[in-house]
Amino acid sequence: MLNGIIRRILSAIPTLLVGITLCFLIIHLAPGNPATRFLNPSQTAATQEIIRERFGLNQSLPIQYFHWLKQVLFHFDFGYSFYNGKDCTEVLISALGPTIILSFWALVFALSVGISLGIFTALRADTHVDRVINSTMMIFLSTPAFWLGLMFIGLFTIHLNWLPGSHLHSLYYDQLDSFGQLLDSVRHLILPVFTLGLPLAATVFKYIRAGMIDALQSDYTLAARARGIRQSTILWKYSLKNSLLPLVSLLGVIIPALLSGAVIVEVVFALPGVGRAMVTAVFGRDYPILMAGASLAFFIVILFNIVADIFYRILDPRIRNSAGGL
Amino acid sequence: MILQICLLCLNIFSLFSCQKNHHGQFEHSDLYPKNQQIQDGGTLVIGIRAEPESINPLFALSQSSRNIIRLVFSRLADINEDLKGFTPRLAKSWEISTDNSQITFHLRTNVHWQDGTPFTSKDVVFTYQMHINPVVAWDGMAYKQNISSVEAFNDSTVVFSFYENHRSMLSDAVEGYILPAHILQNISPQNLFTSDFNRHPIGTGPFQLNSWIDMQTITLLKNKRFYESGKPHLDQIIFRIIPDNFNLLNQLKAGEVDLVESIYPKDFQAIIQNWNHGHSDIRPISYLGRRYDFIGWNMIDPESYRNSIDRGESQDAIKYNIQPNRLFGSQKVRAALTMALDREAIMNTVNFGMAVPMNGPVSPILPSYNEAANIVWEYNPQKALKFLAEQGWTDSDGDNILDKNGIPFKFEILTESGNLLWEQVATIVQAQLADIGIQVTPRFLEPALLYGKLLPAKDFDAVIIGWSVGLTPDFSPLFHSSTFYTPFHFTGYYSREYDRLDELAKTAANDDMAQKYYDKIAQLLSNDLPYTWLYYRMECSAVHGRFKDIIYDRRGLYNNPEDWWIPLDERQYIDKVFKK
Amino acid sequence: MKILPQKTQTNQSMTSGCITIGLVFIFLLLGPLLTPINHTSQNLSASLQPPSSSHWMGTDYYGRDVLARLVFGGRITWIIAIASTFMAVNIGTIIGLFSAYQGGWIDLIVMRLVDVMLAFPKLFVVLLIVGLGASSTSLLIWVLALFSWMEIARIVRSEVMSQKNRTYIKSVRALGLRTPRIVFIHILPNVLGPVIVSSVLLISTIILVESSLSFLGLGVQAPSASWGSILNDGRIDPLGTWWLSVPAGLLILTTVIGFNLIGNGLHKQLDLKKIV
Amino acid sequence: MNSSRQKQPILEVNNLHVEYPVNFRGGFRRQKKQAVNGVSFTIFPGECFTIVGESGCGKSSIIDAILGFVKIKTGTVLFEKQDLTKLTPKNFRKLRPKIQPVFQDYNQALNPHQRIEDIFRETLPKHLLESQTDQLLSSVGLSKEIIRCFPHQLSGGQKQRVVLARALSVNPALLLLDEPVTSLDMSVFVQIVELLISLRKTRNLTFLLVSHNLSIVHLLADRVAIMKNGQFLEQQPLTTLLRNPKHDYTKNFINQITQL
Repeated sequence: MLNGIIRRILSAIPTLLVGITLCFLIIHLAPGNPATRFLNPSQTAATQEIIRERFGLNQSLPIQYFHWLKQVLFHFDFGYSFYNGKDCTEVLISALGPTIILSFWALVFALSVGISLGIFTALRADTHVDRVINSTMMIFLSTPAFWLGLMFIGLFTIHLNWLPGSHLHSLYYDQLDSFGQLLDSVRHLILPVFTLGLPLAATVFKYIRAGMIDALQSDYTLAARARGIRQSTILWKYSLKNSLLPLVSLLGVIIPALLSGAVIVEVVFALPGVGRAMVTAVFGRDYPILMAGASLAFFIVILFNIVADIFYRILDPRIRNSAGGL
Repeated sequence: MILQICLLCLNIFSLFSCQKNHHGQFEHSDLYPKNQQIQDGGTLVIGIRAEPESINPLFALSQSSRNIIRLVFSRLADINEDLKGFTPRLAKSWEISTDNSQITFHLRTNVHWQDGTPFTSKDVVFTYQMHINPVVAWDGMAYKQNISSVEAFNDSTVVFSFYENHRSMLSDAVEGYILPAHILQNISPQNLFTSDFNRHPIGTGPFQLNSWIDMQTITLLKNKRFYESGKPHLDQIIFRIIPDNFNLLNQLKAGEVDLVESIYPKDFQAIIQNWNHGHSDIRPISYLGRRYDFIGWNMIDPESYRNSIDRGESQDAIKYNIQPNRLFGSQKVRAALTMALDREAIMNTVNFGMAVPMNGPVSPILPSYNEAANIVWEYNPQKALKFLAEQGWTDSDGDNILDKNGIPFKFEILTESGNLLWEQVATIVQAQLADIGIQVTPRFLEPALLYGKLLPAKDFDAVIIGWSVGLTPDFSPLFHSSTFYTPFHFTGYYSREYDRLDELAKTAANDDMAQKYYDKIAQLLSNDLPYTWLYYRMECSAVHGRFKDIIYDRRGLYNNPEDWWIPLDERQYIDKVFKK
Repeated sequence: MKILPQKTQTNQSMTSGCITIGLVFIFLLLGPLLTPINHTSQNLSASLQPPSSSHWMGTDYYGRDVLARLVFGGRITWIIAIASTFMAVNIGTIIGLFSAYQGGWIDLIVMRLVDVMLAFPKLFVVLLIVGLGASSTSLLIWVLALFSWMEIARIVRSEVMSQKNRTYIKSVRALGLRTPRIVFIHILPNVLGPVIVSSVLLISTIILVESSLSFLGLGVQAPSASWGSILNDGRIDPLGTWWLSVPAGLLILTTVIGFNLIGNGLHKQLDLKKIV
Repeated sequence: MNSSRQKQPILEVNNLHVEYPVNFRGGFRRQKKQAVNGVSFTIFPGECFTIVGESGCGKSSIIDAILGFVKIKTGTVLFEKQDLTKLTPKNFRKLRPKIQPVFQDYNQALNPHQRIEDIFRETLPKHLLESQTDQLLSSVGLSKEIIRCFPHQLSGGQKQRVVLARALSVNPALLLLDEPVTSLDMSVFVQIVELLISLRKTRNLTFLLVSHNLSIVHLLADRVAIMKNGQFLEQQPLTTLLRNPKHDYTKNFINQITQL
């Protein structure tokens, strides 16, 4: 078991390396020079060279790459931002917080809404309620996230003035008591979490509903029913367990989707997350931040793939017990 | 991104007067009735679109960084509204030696850095050393080229010595914010760009940094040690970073943000409407700013330029022997293109009235501006066609596109992607030139790409961009032949007449003489048309009405932040909620 | 051809999807009849007019007719989505077939590559490339295709893997047929079903990614237009200039829903478990 | 049968070892499973050699190994004196029509997207297509109406007849029958077995039959090998085996037949 997990983790390392190398090439081979930002009319060639040297851009690409890799692997040092000279690790760690909070709650929201509505509608397949919920979910699945976000802000922030439409906290957050702070954070999170979570909830819903309907019509469920086992037991022990399984592997798909979605949501709602840091870095050609962000995104996605794999193996008896499995 | 043009020389003795500016209605200061008692306290929330890169005067480039630096740091002296005199800041007074080779500054003795260390002449000398250090690569290094040395006479006296007697000596000397020697001398210049100081600055300005939450807020608190007693009046200034324009404006409307700069003209119109009808407390503020937009024509042939560079020809040989551009090498063609554009319609469409026409190189905020000196190419498509026909461009094959020797009149016009105004201009230019049979393809490039194509390589046909100007006229980085290879001289313009006038204007004994040459320069350039000037923009800002005594003019909005205040009866929740 | 189980009669999802897409398609095809105004003709004095009888959907900054632009932009959106899906499907199918049929090390390496590319959050990396390279419509199509083929490749591979060991493939191999013939004549038609389903769904995804890019200012660049970029024109003031943001948003929504419905319908209809 | 001993063997399998990699997700190292563990036998023209054993004992792997669908670890497979394991893929492909398999699962044995007529179009020469197809179909007892059908429109017995016709279309010398009738119902079973017997006579075919179903073994086999865990327990002519089984395992099998 442990052996298998270690092997799975080791096998992810080449994936990670190839991915990071690809990122490096994409970023560094793209046309345009980050040092043009610092141009000014009196700038001499010598000054331009100094600025290039400051960023290590005067070296050849392979040297830049191996230097970068060495720093990352041995010192966990992603270098300094071209834009503001900040330590990339610091930038990302501080940006990771909001992204994690946002993604976590969006995931919780998506799973709870998706699973409960999925079960609810599967039990009422082909009724009016099912059709209404199904179509609503279809709409959320098909809405561009930014448009949803803008419409939410328009409705709930501007029109109704119920919820704030930007940032993580109010300006006077520090002046509030602890309950007030909690309330303040929750109010700020509602719209972004909805915006990010609704399309995901729709995805989860789709899988659960289909899985549940399949499971409810399957021979083992029918056989269980014939044996007189209680409906609720059938539902929880037989159907749900089997329809949750694909969800675990869906996790590997959801995480990249979450990160992509977070980019948009963070820009629309002015949240200080990784996505926004990356958008800023793309426009400012901030190579170190781009590299650090891409590596981080990569790492997270692969990590979750491994976790999903391991869970899958633990949960699925077919894999668990097969020869050579875990 | 708008690139900065430095103030290479400053007209201290100019004959400028306020009445001379016929756009006076845009430049006014809204002073609160003086009989009111000024009350301390309150919070100002400023909404900005992007996170400032650094609060270190040596590295700040963006407008929001510069604004924060204005609040945290001080200079020796600040320029006055008349662009003539200077208001003393860290320097109490100064005198110029009789031979015009030295300026002696007498510093204030009651100034402390925000960490409590006293400010002395050592800081001024250290700052100068940082400014001229090539490793630091300060973007204002050119100001200090004429300074031969800076020496401390004693703790409160500094002597600046100059190589040549220029009219700009004083402004060159006071340019740049003074840095704390006692902190920065411990950091090697190589590591300065990544040092912690950039995010935790210590200055002598009216406000000091309290906290900086990444991509969210930067909080400045009143500097209790500020050298002007009783100031500043506000308790704190918070910069709130809101990248999405929709969100930013709504927070302004909702009163969560008090001050926003660079508002899109269309949104600004709505703010004016609401203010005029008394629907809102958001006061629109507009003044002639520093920015103008233009179309730059590439006057040389990019390919022959590239080939000459590749052949390693001497710089002079290239300059004199370069082939003119097949399209824009001719002045008549450039004039025709200028006349084919309804520049007034362009100006009004993209700026919603928040701009003034511009026809020549001198910006309207400068004392040396003289509208009459420019040659104005009015909108006249017929005449444009005539000019083009004279140059051999006619529609001989009837495909509605002009051609000459079988080559159609087609070109690409570049501009920066993400700059809404320029993208709009490009779209309109395309449509208007299509009307006279010229096929234009707009291409929107990301800044690093655009400036990479333009500034070193001169590899383009035409471009729509803008400059941000300094408070003195200086066009040599743009048009003088000595700057042919520096980045900003991208049109490849070369004229001996211009070189002569430029040098005469710089070395003129007094401003009267200089004015004569500036008029000639304006006439020459507005005739030669290396640029087609489109319009000069007005800055559109808005601030909540409760803030009083904000002086805004052509210098900008941050002229007297230490004087801003809020009357007690207009205070809001945000002004009271913060515990001291 | 009746390889499908008899489930065709009651496939609501398919029907409503086809109707939706059909309506949008007719709108794009016959749109120019609705408005005589050219989508490029500017009228600077009639800028940002709300809907009226002369301009049913109002005008944009340059006084251009928004309805005409929606038709024109919609065509671009569709072209981008369909072209990059087409390319992605081709790339994915060929790589999937090749990888599965070759097996061994090649398969291992190709599948690692697929893992790597799937691990990229799509918007992230498209953002990176489109942002760093100059954005043009053809680059956009290429990049979208290059980062969308992996799922197709995976599906094709796993289908081929399962088909490859079926006895009919063994049988035709035993007949002495050449490998390309086996792959293209015998295997490919049997894996097309799931490929069609996922490529229809891919069209939706690509429309969403393209509009997100346009929102970030990196998608289709003016003077060309897509629904995403028209929506982005209205982004400065989404409520004030609702005639720019709302119809474009709704059209994106409708199209994506339509393709999703068709995809779901096909999925049901081609219920592939029952074919073999 | 005795006479066949003097002939050259058509197929000679010596000390065959086959192992399968066991795939598991994500890992680089693969574990191996021994499927065939040192099997040798010889088949002479015209004879029906039968391998009997429980499912999973490795019978089908022998067929896959002869057809070159699995990698042989050690051992040789000589077909008409040619070592199949040493042939280049191209030469192997040329030789393939001589050896044709018939598999158990008739549902999977036909391409669901191919009409019956198209199956024959792949191997038969164009000018003879129609006549030969007719002839083949009638030789397996099918009417020619079915040629426009897709496989899912045929019954199980019809499918298996089509499979046989397809195999015969390339004029094979050796048919590898892997449980050819096991999935068919009883009446069809008998028809197909009768068809096999008659085809063997008319076309002078050699059979390698693999089955765990002893009725068909009884009807078809000349010699029988009993297989367990990848190895042959014993190899005897059918009559000898029935009279004098050596292993207990074999006895159990034979008891089953007598009970039938």
